[in-house]
Amino acid sequence: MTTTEIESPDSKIETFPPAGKKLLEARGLNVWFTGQNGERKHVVKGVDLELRAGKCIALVGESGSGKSVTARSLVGLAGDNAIVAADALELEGETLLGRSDSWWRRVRGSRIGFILQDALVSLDPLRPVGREINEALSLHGWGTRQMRRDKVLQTLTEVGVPEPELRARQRPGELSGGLRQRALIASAIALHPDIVIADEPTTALDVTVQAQVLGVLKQMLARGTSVILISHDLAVVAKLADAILVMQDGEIVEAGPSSQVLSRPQHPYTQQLIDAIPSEHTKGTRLSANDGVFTHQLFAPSASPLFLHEAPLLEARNVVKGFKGPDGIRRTVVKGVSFSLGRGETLGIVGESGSGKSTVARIALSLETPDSGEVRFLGEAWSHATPAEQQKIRKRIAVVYQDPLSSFDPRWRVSRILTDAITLGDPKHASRARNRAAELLETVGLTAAHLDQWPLRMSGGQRQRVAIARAIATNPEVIVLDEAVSALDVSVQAQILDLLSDLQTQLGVSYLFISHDLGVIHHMSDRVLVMQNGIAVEQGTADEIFYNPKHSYTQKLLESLPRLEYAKLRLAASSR
Amino acid sequence: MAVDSSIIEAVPISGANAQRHPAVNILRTVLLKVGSAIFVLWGAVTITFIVLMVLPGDRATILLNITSGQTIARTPEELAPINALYGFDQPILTQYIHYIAGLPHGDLGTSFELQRSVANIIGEQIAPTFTLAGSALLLAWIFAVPWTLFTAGRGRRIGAFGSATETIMAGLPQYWIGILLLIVFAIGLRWFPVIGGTSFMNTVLPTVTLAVPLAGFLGQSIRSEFDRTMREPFVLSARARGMSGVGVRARHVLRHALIPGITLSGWAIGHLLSGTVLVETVFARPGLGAILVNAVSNKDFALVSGCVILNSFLYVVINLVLDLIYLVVDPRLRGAV
Amino acid sequence: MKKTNSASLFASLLTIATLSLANFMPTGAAAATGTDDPNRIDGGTITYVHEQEPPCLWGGWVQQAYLSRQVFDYLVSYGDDGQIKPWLATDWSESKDRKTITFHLRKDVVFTDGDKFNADAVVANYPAWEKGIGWHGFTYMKGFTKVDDFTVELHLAEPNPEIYNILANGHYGFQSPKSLANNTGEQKCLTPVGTGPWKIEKWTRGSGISFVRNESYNWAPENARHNGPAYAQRLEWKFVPDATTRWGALVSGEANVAYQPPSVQWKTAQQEFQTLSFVATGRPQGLSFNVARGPFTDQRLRQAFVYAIDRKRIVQAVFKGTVPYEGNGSLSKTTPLYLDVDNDYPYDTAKANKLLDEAGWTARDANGYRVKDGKTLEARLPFNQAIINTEGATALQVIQDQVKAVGIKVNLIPLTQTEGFAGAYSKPEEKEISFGYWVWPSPNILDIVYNHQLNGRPNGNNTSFFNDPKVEAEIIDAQREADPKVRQQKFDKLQKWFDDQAIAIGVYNFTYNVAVAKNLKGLWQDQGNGLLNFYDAYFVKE
Amino acid sequence: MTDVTTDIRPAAGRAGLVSRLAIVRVPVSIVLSALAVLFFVIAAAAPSVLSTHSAFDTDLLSSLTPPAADHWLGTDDIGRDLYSRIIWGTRGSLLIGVGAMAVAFAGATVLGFTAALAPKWVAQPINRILEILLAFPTLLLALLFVALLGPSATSLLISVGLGTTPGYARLIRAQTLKVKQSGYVEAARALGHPWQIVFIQHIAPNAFRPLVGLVALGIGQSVVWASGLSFLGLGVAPPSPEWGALLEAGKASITVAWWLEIFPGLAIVLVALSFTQIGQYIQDLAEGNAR
Repeated sequence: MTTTEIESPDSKIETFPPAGKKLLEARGLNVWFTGQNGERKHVVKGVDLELRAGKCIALVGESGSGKSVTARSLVGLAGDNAIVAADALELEGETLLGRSDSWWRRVRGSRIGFILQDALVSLDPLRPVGREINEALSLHGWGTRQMRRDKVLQTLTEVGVPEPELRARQRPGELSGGLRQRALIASAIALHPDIVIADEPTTALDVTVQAQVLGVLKQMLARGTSVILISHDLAVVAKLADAILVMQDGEIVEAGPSSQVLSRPQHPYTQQLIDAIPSEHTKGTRLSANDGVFTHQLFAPSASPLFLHEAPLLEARNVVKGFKGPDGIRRTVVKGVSFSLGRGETLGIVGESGSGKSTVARIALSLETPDSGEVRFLGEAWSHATPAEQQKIRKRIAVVYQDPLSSFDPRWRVSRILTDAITLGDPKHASRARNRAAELLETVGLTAAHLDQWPLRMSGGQRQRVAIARAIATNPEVIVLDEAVSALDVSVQAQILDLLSDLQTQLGVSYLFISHDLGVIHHMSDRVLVMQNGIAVEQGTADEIFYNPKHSYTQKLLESLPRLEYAKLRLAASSR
Repeated sequence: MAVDSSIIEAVPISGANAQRHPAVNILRTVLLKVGSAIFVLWGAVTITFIVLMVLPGDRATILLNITSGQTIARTPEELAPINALYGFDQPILTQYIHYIAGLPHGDLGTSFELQRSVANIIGEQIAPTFTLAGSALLLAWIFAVPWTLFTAGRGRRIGAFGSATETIMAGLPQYWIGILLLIVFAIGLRWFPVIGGTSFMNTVLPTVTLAVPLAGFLGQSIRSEFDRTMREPFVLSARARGMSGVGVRARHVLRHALIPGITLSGWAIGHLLSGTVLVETVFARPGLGAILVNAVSNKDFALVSGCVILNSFLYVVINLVLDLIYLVVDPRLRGAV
Repeated sequence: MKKTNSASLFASLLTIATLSLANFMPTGAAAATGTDDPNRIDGGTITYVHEQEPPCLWGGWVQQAYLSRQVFDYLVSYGDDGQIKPWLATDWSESKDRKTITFHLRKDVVFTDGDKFNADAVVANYPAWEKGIGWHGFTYMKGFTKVDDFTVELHLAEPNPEIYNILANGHYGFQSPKSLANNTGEQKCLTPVGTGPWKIEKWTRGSGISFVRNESYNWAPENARHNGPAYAQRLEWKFVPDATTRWGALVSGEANVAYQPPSVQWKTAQQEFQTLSFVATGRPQGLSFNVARGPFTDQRLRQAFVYAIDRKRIVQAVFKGTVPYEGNGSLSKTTPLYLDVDNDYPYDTAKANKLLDEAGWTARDANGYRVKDGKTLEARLPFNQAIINTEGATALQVIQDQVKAVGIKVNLIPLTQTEGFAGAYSKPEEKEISFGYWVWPSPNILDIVYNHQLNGRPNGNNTSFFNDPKVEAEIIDAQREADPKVRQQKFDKLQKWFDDQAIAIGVYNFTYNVAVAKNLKGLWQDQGNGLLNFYDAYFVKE
Repeated sequence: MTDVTTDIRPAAGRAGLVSRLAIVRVPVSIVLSALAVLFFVIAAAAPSVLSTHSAFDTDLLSSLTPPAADHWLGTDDIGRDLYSRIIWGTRGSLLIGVGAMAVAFAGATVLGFTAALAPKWVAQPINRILEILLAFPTLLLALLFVALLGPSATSLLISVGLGTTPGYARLIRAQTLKVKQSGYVEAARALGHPWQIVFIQHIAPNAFRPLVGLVALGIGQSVVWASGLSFLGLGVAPPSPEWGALLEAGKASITVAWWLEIFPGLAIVLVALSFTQIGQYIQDLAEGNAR
């Protein structure tokens, strides 16, 4: 692989010194992990990278690509069972190989800062964040007690935390996602290290919070700090990085200036990654390379596709739901939401965490009964039906969750999971349930060989396919997809989204598609409902919402969304 | 991507939680706790009463036989005066109501076997038992914390060794350790007194005896949480900040690992009577254990019940104290109380 | 005459000794030393480790007598020769009908609370005896009357030749009238006030009792080794239930005197320490067969059972010399008028088998147990763990194993303290064999344990459920016999008869052993009941 | 793409035991523990296979023989072979351990499930009762039951079982509540399964899964517990060589015959240890922590 050279002119580059000094360099970096049984696994294969002062390079790849291990090797924290070797691994000319623990401790935090994802778990949940920042200072013997106290507040202010005195005394759990992520950044940069390694710093954050954090990182860059950004999200990377290194299976498959990699990807894998990102532009197109597989016309749709004058499949009227918190106080989390879902249609519900969208999903499934308002199915009582009536309707409304694994009984293999649903959907099928399960698997792009597998042993994409297979096993008219693709790598997500589209086309099923991801929502939905704090702030067709948002919250959401320069990308794609 | 898995999505964004009325809440909590504590005490006393009533064996007969060293059936003529003296001839319900009615006044009744007020007996015996249980718990902690600190999360070999040691300790029968310690250290090497008593030297061996299995259990529970916490991302964060491995263990991980240990300690104190009975027997040490065993044997209801009340009271109090300790160790819980 | 006439009845664990036995009598240094030992050290603390802790200091249980003996004084005392000696009573005389005894009291005796000891004090104590000693009624005492300030009359319902033994036995001490009238129940239980050589300083339950000497004590019995206050300053009476621990305490020097050292250490104890032993009077530890119902109504079966067990060897192996073998099932070696039948029923399995065959128990089941008419030859043997110690239980296991060889199945049923004291397994239909002992100072123990009725109701002490009015009459006749020689003959005949019938057979004698450190001299066991007397004990220079 | 650490960590989670056992390399300690358990199980099932002498035949001529070729672990004060007595005592001791766990879990299952799943008016009283029982000293519960039933293996078993029931009931309750809220229970409900089916197919088996290890663990602890009661004189009738009774009997001779106290104690420790090891291992497997 080629060594990254940052030469390409970029709009940002003018604010930086023209050619920074070489801060960090790795040549031929290899990492192996030793397993329990002594066997070695090669996880980073001959990676070369180079970071110059004031620059930002990004390592991009999907899970298992080795990007995080690479980053950790740079601070000597690859793990006890890791073997790290390199032709050269240098920090400002000093080698990093074979260094003692005490040497590393002096480097970490003072010369290289390290930021992990999700401060909720990356900061000690039992301690106030101020103490964590203070610790970074005291560990390196910085200043007096009073000086450190001031420095903590100063650093918090630096990363844009308001009321730093108050926040310093609070624990991560008491802070909002954005504030605690900034506190985490503060703890890593308190001593102003020249280099900051940020490992998925915005993952798991709401889009508006993500925008804030990216802003903080941008400011750091502006102050001359060099950044190594690790991310799976090309759009995030595009906002910051001067150069991008794309990793796949431990190797760097493509490296180059950001604009070049994003607009003229050379490697098919890079191309594939870019294509897989759903957005308003991809609506109605396939995201993944593979064709829709649909070998079995398993069943006729339960009703012919369109009865124009029938009642909506699912109709929620002014639904309200509250819960009692652990402190005994009741909080209303859904405040009068109404929607309707027609046959063959996809209704997207988008919102940030805490917006009440998952509760809406549970109410739509009649797993919760609304405090007031009701949900009707084809005009019949559903949320307030008797258990016996509900039992009948349940087979016609299926669900796919974000985490399929937790929705499978850990004692069951794929075959049992599917036959259970098949038999329940139609007891007549019991005798040939296994055959039907195999057919279902083929429908969702798996094979009969997967029948005897444990879900735990499958990849995330495969598990989600099994979950979808289970959802369609009862031949439902509605499928509720609750963040169904949020936990997947982008290329897998693309495949699953394509699969869902195919299924909808062929089965005429309706989707209630719940996601925090605006791109996915736009890609999938016919109509969209935007939720904030339990209220449906805006509802309309997908294009109305995305191109002409009325509500200020919707507008804010869309502004926060990092996007690639799609026009450029499309151009590149067409010129290929 | 974190989408709330919890049903309650309305997580308070800041720590302010302004809408609550602390005073009302605290009062409500206190009343609830006190109420349930009284209920638990009442229930324990009632169960004790019922079981002792159902227990075969006539109390007057036992009293007559035990004071004359005999094991024979007694005639009604012999029993009548005893029954009248201690009120055993009254209807069971009357006896029960009489006893319960005395409790709110602090009247725990009188032990018919020992001819003394139960409150006095317990008052006299509680100190040695508490000393023993308390020091055993302390010793168990003193052993378990460094032991876990140095053997947990340090690779499989050391971990397995540490954990095996704990398992063995946890599996040792207390009285057996007690006998062996007594034989070796008191009778053989004469480092400690043989005759039971309540002085410091007298307390060492019983404490060790009681502490060994406890340390084993404590170590096990601390270790598993320790191992789990070592895999938390904030450990990596702290290391990346420049903290040493030992520092992370002692200053971050340990605190998390202590939480199950605290729970276990509460359980251990709550069961101190059970634990000390055998040890007190082996070391001929004064304390509630031997008193309790004897009282059960003689159907001395007031005394058994006194011990039960003490133990239940302790259990309730310990649980309250634990709730407070949790708040100190794990401030996340503060919002929820 | 009433049939209960001569029976002093109800055995508590009170003891008397008359005969000297080679290994079980104190021969040694402890008892025989005089008062003016040049090496004697004044003062010091004697630590004694005892086994069981009674609920109260005073009462009808022998565990209480051990303690009471230290703080109370008695009308009369046992002499070393078994004769009754004056103590608080200087002399006494009996009326012609032997039902009234006049005691003349010492005039210089003062209770430790300052109360005076006199006739009024004696009279005032009687109600406490009546109420506090469970078996008091069987002593035939009716009450005291005051003759003058220092003379009292004791009235008896029946003549009772053993009344002096009873008055000397540790239970019948005197408490100050003031304390009896004014003290709380708890005080009377824990710190009764007597005239004795020791005062109770503190009782820590579960640990022990601290005694301090009574400095004004000057009324020791005639058979004491000195008069005046006790030699030692303090007496620490510790309760240590475990024999090994008691032994350890003695060996390590923490204790000066240890009660019942472990059998396995008895030889060492005899070599390295002083030892005192006392064989209890009354009935020995023995097996009583249920002759009212079940297989052992057949004499041949009872005899076969006895032939099948090697009693001598069992006692030797299990107790290792701490207790003597006892063949007589009715009286122990130290009881007056004891008949030695140790050589009857030698271990002889052939004879046992023959007797069983003759009795028709010829068939055997799969486990080798004898069967007759479809019923297995089986016997239930309940025993109270609070009374039979571990070694006793071990002896029972050997017996169980040995009779198995001749085809008898014994089921051992251990009873908890609750069950035992609540009188479980005390009915004829509940057991075939009983195991236990009675401490009693007189041969009329036969009346207590073989009389089928007591006050018109079944006699609970009759564990063999024996019922033969003719034999009962003979027992009473023997007890009332005035001529000692004829009385001996009559009791010999009765003992022989019970032995031949094998209604009850002996196994071993209940024996009270103590080991004493070599630097403690002058400690003696009361030769009437084995109670330790710490009053004369003193330390010597080494 | 959620957790950056997943790519270096083995996937934690769940899978069937069988498949896990097949792929997981079983640690040496577990193999040894399993061998020990096997040994004791054989001893319990067919003691004559392992014993060298009769456990009950007394031999007054060879009392208190130290361990030697003839008597591997020595003899007791009436000449019975200690090794054989320990072997023959296994059945009683293990029966008490296993039986006590059976009693405890039977009671705890009913109470725990009811407390977790029943309507409030049923669950609340049960929760209260559990709370009262938890406040009760365990040993006292056991003492009361032995006093009630008389000393025997059965009453030891029931006493220890009932004494430990409340603790397990609370665990089962907590576990059930956790499973009740799990994704697969919701998925099964959403699929349209009625409650009974969801309970039988999902809640009950999964609530029990992590407790499987606890059962093994509890067997060892119960043996220790029961031997403690024997030690207090509330044990099995002689001449039964139940281990607690052996310890009790050996105590008197310990100063001259250490083997009488050491070996039965070691047997108890070994059982407790091996069952605990296996219990923890099973628990780890069930919770997916085994590597």
